[in-house]
Amino acid sequence: MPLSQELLLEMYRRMLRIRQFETAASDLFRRGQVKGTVHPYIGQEASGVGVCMALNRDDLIAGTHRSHGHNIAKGADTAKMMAEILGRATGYCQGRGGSMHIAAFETGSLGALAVVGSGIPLAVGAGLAFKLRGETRVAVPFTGEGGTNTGNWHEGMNMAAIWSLPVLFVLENNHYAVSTNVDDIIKVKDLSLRAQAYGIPGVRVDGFDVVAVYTAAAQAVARARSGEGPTLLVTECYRLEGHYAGEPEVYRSRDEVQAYWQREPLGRFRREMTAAGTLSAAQLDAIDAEVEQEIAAAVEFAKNSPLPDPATAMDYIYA
Amino acid sequence: MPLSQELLLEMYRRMLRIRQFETAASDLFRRGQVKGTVHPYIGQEASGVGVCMALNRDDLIAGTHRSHGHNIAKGADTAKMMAEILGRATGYCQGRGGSMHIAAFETGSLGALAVVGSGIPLAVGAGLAFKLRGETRVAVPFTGEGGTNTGNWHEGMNMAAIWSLPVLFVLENNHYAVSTNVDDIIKVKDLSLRAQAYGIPGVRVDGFDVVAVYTAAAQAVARARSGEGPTLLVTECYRLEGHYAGEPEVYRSRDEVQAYWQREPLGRFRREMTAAGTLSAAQLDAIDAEVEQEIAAAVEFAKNSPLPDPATAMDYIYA
Amino acid sequence: MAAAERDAVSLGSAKPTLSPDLITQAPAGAPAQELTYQEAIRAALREEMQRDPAVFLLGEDIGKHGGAFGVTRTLFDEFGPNRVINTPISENSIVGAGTGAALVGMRPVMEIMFVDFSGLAMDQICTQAAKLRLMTGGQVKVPWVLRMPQGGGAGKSIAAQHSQSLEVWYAHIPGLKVVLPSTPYDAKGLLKAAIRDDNPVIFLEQKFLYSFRGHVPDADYVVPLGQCDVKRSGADVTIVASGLMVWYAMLAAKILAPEGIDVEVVDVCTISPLDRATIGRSARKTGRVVLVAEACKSYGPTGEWAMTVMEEAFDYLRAPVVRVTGRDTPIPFADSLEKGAWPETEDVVQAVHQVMAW
Amino acid sequence: MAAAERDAVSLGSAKPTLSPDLITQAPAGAPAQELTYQEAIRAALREEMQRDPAVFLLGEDIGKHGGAFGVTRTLFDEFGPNRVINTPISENSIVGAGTGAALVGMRPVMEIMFVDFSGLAMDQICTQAAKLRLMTGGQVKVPWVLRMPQGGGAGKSIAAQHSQSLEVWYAHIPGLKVVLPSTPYDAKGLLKAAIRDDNPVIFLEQKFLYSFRGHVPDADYVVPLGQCDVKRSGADVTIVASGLMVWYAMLAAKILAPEGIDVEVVDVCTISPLDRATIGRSARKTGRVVLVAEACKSYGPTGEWAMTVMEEAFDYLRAPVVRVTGRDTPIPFADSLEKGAWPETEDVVQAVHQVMAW
Ligand SMILES: Cc1ncc(C[n+]2csc(CCOP(=O)(O)OP(=O)(O)O)c2C)c(N)n1
Ligand SMILES: Cc1ncc(C[n+]2csc(CCOP(=O)(O)OP(=O)(O)O)c2C)c(N)n1
Ligand SMILES: [Mg+2]
Ligand SMILES: [Mg+2]
Repeated sequence: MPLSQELLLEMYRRMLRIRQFETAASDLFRRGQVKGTVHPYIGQEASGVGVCMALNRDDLIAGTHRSHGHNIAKGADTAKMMAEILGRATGYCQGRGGSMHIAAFETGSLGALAVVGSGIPLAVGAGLAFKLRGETRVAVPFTGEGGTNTGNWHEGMNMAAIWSLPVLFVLENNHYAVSTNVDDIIKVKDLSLRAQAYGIPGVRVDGFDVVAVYTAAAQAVARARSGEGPTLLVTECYRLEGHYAGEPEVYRSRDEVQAYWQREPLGRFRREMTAAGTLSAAQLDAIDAEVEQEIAAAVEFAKNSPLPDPATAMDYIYA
Repeated sequence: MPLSQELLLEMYRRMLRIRQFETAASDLFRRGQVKGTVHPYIGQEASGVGVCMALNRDDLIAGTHRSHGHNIAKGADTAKMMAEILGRATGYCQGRGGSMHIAAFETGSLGALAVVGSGIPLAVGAGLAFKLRGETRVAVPFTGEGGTNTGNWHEGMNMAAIWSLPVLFVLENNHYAVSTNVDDIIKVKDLSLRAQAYGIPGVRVDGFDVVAVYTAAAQAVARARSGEGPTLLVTECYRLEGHYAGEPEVYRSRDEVQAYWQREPLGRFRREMTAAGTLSAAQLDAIDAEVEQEIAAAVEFAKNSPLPDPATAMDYIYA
Repeated sequence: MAAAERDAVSLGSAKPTLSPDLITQAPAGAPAQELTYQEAIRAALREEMQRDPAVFLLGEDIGKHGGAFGVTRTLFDEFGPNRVINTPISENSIVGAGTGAALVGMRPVMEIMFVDFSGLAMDQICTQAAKLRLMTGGQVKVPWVLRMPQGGGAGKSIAAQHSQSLEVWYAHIPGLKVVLPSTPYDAKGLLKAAIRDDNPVIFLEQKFLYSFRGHVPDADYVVPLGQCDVKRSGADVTIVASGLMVWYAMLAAKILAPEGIDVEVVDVCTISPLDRATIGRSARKTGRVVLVAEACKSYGPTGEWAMTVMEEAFDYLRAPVVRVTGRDTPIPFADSLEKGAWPETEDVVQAVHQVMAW
Repeated sequence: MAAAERDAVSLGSAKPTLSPDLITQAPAGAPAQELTYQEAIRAALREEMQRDPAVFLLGEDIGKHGGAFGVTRTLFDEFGPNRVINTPISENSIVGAGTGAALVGMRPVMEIMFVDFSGLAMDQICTQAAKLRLMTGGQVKVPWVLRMPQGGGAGKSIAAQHSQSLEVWYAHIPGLKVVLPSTPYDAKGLLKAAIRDDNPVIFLEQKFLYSFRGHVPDADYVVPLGQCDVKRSGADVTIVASGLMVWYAMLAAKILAPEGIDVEVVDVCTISPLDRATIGRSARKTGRVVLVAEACKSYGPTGEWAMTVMEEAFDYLRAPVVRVTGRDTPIPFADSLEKGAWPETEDVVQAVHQVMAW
């Protein structure tokens, strides 16, 4: 059955929030106002939003070094997120985490871990707890294609499979791990094949098509909730920006990147939805304006927020 | 083409050496003359011998905690091995390694590592060196089915696959990891399926049939030597003894073990070879006598060998 | 592995000098029973599992088999497969799964068969679990316990990959607590405290001690984390030790008493956070300090203890702090080489003579 | 990651007080050029790869991209894909593969992007490579080098999983050698020595130092492993330090000189095996010792150094050894919190005043 206008509009809103948030964050980073590093999610918006719109608030996602988008897709507040990236006391992690560890537990996160692959067993453990307690919640670890070569990925897939845990493994193939192309580190072209080693279903979808991602995710989530176990969902997308904001990208051609820009998920969504008459340009324009304001306000909020008080430096080391 | 009598007799000799060696070692252990632990290879003789007879002396095997059999199959001297197990200065590792780390480098070993899965990347690295230097040697890591759930296994399979290294991954499915049955920790029934995740061939053979193992291994080795890359070879066998000598085995029934004893590789080999008239009982009886003497002599040699001199305690920590 | 255990048992009893009466802790009068260190750990697990449904066990072969050293034996039959869970051989993910379960309200107690294998799980232990609370600005806590047998003892002969003492790897990482009990009484009380603690706790069990016996009260009790325990009070010299070394220290004290040397023994049963005050107090009292650790010498626990004495009692020192430690070597298999790799009671006695003679 | 690098560069130069002239090592007269610490490491790699065909590089994104901090930049173009090999994200297996290659005669130099990720490779580093030679009774050796950037420096802001200093994890394991150079001269000379050494060597690179400049001789030279280097000789107080902390120590010495306090600076550029003699000699000379390490305080390197002073120079001490270390905390992201997590030059100056005033 077709998706409701409301749902479609919310998908667009969250994808746009991600795009605008990343653009603003990268900009602040280039101007030296963000310390450390920023890993933009641009090009993958449909993947995170398609998956997270298929989840409930109390389902949990495990993030990575590139999880601004995952948090926003799950419903996180962009102001508290921008504040975190600027290292402010008002950020989700009170400035302790920054861009790489940004995690909004109030909207259903298990944390964002910057060691590639390390979030996977956390999601498996959460799924185990859900099953032991007879809850119908689902745990969703996000991993890049580079992350599937870590031992964590293999161990986690196997554990979830043998215990048939309510886990949806989302493998976002954005084609690069820093400078390394997927074809240089994985021999199989269809990454969903890797599910066969564990005897679980592997599904592959166009990661630029938010509706396709949502539909596939919804099926896998239903399967998990009904106790049938984990699924591997591969979303084929692309990292349209450098590995981190300002990264030189010596390893790929501008043409390659340009070609993918033609397929970026927001423009495509607008084209398809308006062409089919499912949504009107006016509806989408309204969201454009709304989100532009929201992100501008988030930046203001962050900039005007205080830094953490040095007197609190020893807080939160032990519970 | 049929295998030569000479080759078949050598297969029998090595399988029997393993059987007798393990029996003697377990016996010494029960009588408290071997310290630490002994992990018998009984039930898997055809797997190790079938694989190693397909290798050259300068091909290298990476062992595990259960590698008495792998070393003997590769041609190691049983006297130096027994001496090692008794912690004598005349042992392969001068008494420093003992049963779990016994490794005969002179006959083509990369070491025996007792951390499950840890030997795999070593073999991958040796294979990488062979390829970089344009050598046609092959590296062969042995792993149990339990070991295939380690991160090492996944990472190593993937590396060998993407670089098409001359590595033969031997997965010995003896059905148990300590007390844990394979069906409780791996969902797929055919473990050779796991090769598909890496885009390499997976082959499954009867691990009680030394000729079948040899034939499959020889093909995979030829493939590796000719630069076509790694193969996963699954040998279906069974751990006929406890995880270690004297282990209580509370997790499986005597009947199950008895049933598998009916299929044990040495009796089967003798039956088939004599029935087909390929080998005569007399030829095999001669080897029985020869090996019995050899192992008795090995035990004598070991018992009469000196313990390492405490004055040498700080040797071999640094090169 | 249980072979190692069997050795421990036989050797434990074959070493009459290390008799249970060297240390008595159970309050006189109160109902108690004599348990081994291994039984005391099992009792703590059972009682905490009965008390709190959020507590469950995760590890390799901990079900019917009872784990590498039989510690969890009978618990599978008592609590079933949802409370005692056998895992694949995936150390890093066992710990990671424990962390994930802890993040959603469970209190997992995990077992890694030998601390030596924890090298595979260092990322989840030290880089994830230990840091999650701070990285998230206190949004979460990670209440788990990771049980790991470690160390050796004369004649264990399980060689380089099954014999290490690695408390320092974990004690150096803020966010973790590290415990190493020396007696059945402490083992039970500290494990209960660890399970009730809201932080990730590394619970190290000295393998040779599994067969050691001691009186353990029937009543529910905890031994608080973060404190050293003065196992023997004395006036002349302080021996700071942990795990099996505490027994060597107590035995040394007994051997030295007739010579008129009155030894105080400080048991660092919580390695981290370190109770510096108790070490300092004792050092100021005696002015002479011997440090004893089973771990390798260089960059081992004795360094931190020595610095603590320096910071807390420098002006009171009448002799340099002397240490007795494991040798800087991977543990060799052969008896004749292994023997010298670990401290012996005689080494402790000699060290005390050394500081007394200064 | 290169973002962190960029910070290092800008901040490095924005800290004029830490100027190259604080340390001069290149023999006067001999032809030399000014290189950064990063360039000196690259030069060592290039020269050793030219000298010995068995040397090759293994790591993530070390090819065209040049690695997380650009250290291997240009080497891929110069030596090609058989000498500079990009790997999948598989840290434990990168090290394990290096060990396997070393066992058959290669001399791999591996890179792990941040020492923080080495928790994933501890098994291959500490439980396999470090122990293989002993376990096999000397049948083999494992000649490899593992390069790992570590540490921070004010304003790096890459938070808890990219900022640690973990030399102790490795220094505690016999069979490994652990190096942490403080200058371009030492970085080049020590790396060449490490590559030519027949043992597994952990080569730690302090990230904040990558942009630091110094004169490096054109001629081939090595700085031998296993020795401390007296970077400044003085009569009144000894500062024992390593890595970035050596610069703080040198700066402190400069600040204190006008006060008439003559500081000796001992650079522990090889963390393990520790050169106890040099530390002892200096401590006996000055009788006052300050220890400075970037790593967390508890169970960090300063403990072992303090014990060494105790063993080598107790009778000569005129004040307790004082240490300046990183805080016992996971590194927080925010500037305002991160600042206090690491030692600053001022802390070193204050510690010297403290021991002088005793
Ligand atoms: C275990 C580990 N190794 C290396 C790194 C450095 N690193 C950060 S992101 C990254 C690439 C990850 O690629 P992928 O999993 O595809 O995620 P993406 O960056 O494409 O989102 C690497 C190697 C890390 N953070 N963790
Ligand atoms: C990483 C690791 N975890 C646990 C152990 C303890 N252990 C020793 S052997 C073994 C079972 C291994 O099973 P498998 O790989 O099937 O080999 P098998 O014993 O059957 O030959 C275990 C868990 C270990 N040695 N290493
Ligand atoms: Mg990617
Ligand atoms: Mg098995």
